[in-house]
Amino acid sequence: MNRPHAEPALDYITAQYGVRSWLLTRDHKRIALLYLASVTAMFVLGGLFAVLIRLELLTPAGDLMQAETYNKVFTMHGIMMVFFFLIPGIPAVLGNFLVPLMVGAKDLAFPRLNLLSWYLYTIAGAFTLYAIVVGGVDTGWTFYTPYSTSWSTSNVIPVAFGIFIAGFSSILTGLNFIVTIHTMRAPGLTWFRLPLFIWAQYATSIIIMLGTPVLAITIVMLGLERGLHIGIFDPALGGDPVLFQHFFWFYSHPAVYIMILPAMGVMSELISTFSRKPVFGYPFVACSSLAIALLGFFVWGHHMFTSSQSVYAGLVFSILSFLVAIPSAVKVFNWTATLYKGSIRFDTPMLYAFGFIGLFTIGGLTGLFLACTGLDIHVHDTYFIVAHFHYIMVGGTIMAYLGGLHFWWPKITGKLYPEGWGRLSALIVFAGFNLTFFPQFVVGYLGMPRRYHAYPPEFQVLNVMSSAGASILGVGYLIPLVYFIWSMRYGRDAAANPWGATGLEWQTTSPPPTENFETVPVVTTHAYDYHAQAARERAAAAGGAGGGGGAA
Amino acid sequence: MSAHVVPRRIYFTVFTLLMVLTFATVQASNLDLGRWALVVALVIACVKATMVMLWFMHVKYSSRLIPLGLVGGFVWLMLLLGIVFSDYLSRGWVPYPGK
Amino acid sequence: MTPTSATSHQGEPHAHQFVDAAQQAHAATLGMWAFLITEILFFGGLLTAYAVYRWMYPEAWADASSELDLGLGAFNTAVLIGSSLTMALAVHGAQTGSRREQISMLLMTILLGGVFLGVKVVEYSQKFEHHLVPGAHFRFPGAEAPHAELFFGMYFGLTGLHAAHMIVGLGLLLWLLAGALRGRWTPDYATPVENVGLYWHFVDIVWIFLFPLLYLVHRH
Amino acid sequence: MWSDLPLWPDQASTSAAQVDALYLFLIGLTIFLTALICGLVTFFAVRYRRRGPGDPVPEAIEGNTRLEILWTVIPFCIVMGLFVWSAALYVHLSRPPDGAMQVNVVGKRWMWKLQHLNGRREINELHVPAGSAVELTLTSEDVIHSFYVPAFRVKADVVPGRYTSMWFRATRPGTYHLFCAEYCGTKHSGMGGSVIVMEPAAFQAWLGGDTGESLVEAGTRLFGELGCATCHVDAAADSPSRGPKLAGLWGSEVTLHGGGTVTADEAYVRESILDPTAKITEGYPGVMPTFRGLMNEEQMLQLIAYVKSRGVAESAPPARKEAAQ
Repeated sequence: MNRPHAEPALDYITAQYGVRSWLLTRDHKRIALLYLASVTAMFVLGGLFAVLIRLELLTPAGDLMQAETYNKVFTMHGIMMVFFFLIPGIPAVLGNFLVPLMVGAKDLAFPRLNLLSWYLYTIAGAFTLYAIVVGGVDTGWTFYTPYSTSWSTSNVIPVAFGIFIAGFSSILTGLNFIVTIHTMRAPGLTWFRLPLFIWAQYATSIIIMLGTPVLAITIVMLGLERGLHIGIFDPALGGDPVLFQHFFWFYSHPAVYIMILPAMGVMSELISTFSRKPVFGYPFVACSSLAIALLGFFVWGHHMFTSSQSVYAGLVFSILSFLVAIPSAVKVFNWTATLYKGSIRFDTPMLYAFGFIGLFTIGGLTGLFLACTGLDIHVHDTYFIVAHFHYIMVGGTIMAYLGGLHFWWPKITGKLYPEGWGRLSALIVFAGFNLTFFPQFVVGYLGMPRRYHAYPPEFQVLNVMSSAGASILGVGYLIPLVYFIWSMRYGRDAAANPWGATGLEWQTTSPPPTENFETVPVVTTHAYDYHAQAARERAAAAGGAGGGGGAA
Repeated sequence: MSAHVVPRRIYFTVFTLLMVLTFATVQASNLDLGRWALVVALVIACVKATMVMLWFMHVKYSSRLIPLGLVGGFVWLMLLLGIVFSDYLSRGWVPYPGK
Repeated sequence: MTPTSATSHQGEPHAHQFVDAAQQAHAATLGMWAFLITEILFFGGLLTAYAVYRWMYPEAWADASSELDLGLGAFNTAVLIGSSLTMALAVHGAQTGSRREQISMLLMTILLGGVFLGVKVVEYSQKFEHHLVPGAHFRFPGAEAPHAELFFGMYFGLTGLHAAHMIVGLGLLLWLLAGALRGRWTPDYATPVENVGLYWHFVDIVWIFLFPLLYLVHRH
Repeated sequence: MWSDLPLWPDQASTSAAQVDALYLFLIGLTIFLTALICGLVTFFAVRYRRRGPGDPVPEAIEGNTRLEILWTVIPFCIVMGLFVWSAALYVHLSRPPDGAMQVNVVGKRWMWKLQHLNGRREINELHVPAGSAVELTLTSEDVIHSFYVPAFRVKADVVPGRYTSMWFRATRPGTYHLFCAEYCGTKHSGMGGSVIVMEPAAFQAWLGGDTGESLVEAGTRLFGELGCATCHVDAAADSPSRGPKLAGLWGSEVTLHGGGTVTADEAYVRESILDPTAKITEGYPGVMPTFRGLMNEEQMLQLIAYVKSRGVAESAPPARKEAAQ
């Protein structure tokens, strides 16, 4: 890199060197990469716990590990994946990188809070890892009382404290996004010209702001109850253990939408770019994100149909749960309609997007089974639930996360990933996923409860299928991990806009300079104007100039 | 910057009213209002909080986004409270075995 | 939220990511409000638990609440409202560029905040002496003891959380005071004072609700 | 070979068929909609694939409000239909029919302790007759458990400090799984057993085979041992007693000191024994001491059975449990 000048400017990666320049950075793009590294580490860890679970369940008898160990393993799998991978995943990695770029700003509104958010995440992760090393926790990721407060002898408090801190990390990210989207949009970038990814991040941030504090205070109550025994959840002192479930799900059900909404935002970008058409029904897709965010707060009781909550409350939660399915369905229909008369390419990100549509459709429709009060009684707390939420979380969120990572990889690193391997791994992930989780629907309806260390022998065949699928899925995840790292060094250089996409992030160089744009972009068209983009490409080809500049 | 400067006189007036309301809420608690005692106490508290927000916190002079967000936050709290109570209050409605 | 770099063409200092100082001030205010909205829900969770148990055990709530010292509670309410007034005046001082007003009013606010916490310490130590702290040593006459323990759990949870916010607020006020002594807060750059003010008033609002909910349950 | 790979659980209760019907409908709906979406995606993807870099940019289609309304309203109608269907089922499942046979269940880490009305005890096994409704009253001595019989499609969480109930009407004799469905600690997966459905005659023989003290007898004995009878005396109507009379109490509306009424049910009786001053009957002094820590959950259920046996309020609907005894 000793070429003297001539090159216009250094990009954000080469702008500074050294560990210090990374650990003290305030550049949202570098923080996104820090998050990418730590989130990936947590995903690998959570994946290893999943491997242990699937190995144990190969045989009906609990012969691989002790029941106590198994309980800790599935608890840690849940905590790692939910709180340290799925919730921060898309917002903190892709969102951090893209929100300022997509709104045409130089950075997020509060860069130091952004860095603080990463440090909080890291400290939270360290607490949780510490708790694992000194013996783990065995309450399940749901921490139901009174087991977690009065009976479990494992390290509940350190882990809960870790999640408490992770909650603040997530609040800071959400706060930053809301303020940035409100105050720092480029000239001409009105709300209904924003990319749908931004709408999704905005809706997600609202959920984070309104829900996460309740989780935080719930953990405080849990800690007070466990540490000082003040009786909040202890029936012996008049407390109600079921109240904990209300609090917990007031956050943790909307948290499902914290996980899936950003994924839906990624989907809109992918579908539009690879069919070169604006997203069908843009205002409906945008508003459905908000509708999901707001309605999603009032359905938490569908986790409690068998919990002894009142029958009437159950019916109210049931009807609201059915209603929240509608905006999700609207999104799926609109994505499908976007493909109509498009110009469709089958690059890796689009394969993941197709996978998302299929798996999310199944995941969403099986959600209807659970909103059905009378049916939920039977399938609640069985593998049917496990299968359903893995279809949403793994089949939805992770598919979109991987699709998005492939899509923006050229922008993030300035390098291309190997397309052939990419498509292959997308197919392997899809196949492995279905083999892993489809049998769990069946074994769930047969009545196999979740969190079982040993199970009756007649469930074995389905469990073996699931474990076999998990090994394929694992391979599918390892391939991108390898070629992404490989491509950072050996990949071909990426152009500014390799996909012919329309977002502002594609109007700057790959990778972008530290302040994102050489001149503040001015926006004059809606988010997905491919004709304008084609005109820009023609102009660039004719003028021979670099692809930078505004979208005038 | 462009923030609205509120005259000191308004601050003192609001302060005086807040003290009066504090006195009133203590006095009201000495009356036998039955179940209305809680309502009176909460109404007074809400009035006081609104006064602090409008003048001390300048909500009266700020952009509309802020009152909107604030109302949203309080509405969300009411919904948390209300929906949790919808469970507790209706638990007794189901004809219980043996009734 | 302090200006770290970049003096733009317009001349007013602002951080590099903003277009101008007005955008920065707007963002900072919005950010503070967004944070305060999360705080509503944070306290709100505990208040919901409070409401559920008050509804379940009204008698225990009335009995246990009468153990609290109403005089001290009312005194503290007045102190905190007073500190809100001085805080508002400190913001006024920053907005009008009066360093004298800033310094004196910040000192007053710190003093009143300190008095509030001091009274809290007195109240807490009384509760310790009277065995009203939940746990092994909890003693309460009558059969409602377990539920009274729940009340005191709520009492310590809510007031403790509030006091923790006060302590954070006092730290912020000291930082503001240091800035005021160096003349950092000017009409062009009053946002930090305004934002700490918002936080302090919010803490006051929390107490405005806690006072009747804890001290005035059932007194006639 | 299919015996190794079951795809459908046993149907052994009247509600199983009803739940399965809803399940089948939903499977049909899922297959139809998934096939529709995936079919359209595949068709569009193939039909409108980009053939080369020179392909023109397709015409931008912004949307179609009529379509949006259509695909909002149709799902809305479908889910409302599902709501009504499932809610009817839910209400049916949560209301035990009159005259159901009573069994008390106490969950304890990690076992189920069950007791029939005549006193017959079981651990981790439940014997029930085919054809008659059985109602379980459940509580827990420690953490939350969940009583789950997949073959009956019923499940209810078992919550400490509270009574929950569930009911079923078994149809086919046989042995079925009983699981704990709510995670309860180390041996959660071992907290199970079986439900044995028997022909009514065989069940009667089994039930009568080993009768100890019946629930009411045990309750009566406890009532005496704990000294309850010193205050709860059923003297002449006008003579004063220190505690409320129990005759005719069950199911009645009790007027409370300080206003309000409460229905005398399991929860009320339990609370009155553990926290006597929480709800004081109008006209009586709140002098009863607490019995917290002096009895376990099973004894509590026996005392409740005794209070029930002292007679049901005249205003209450026709009692159903006396029939079973």
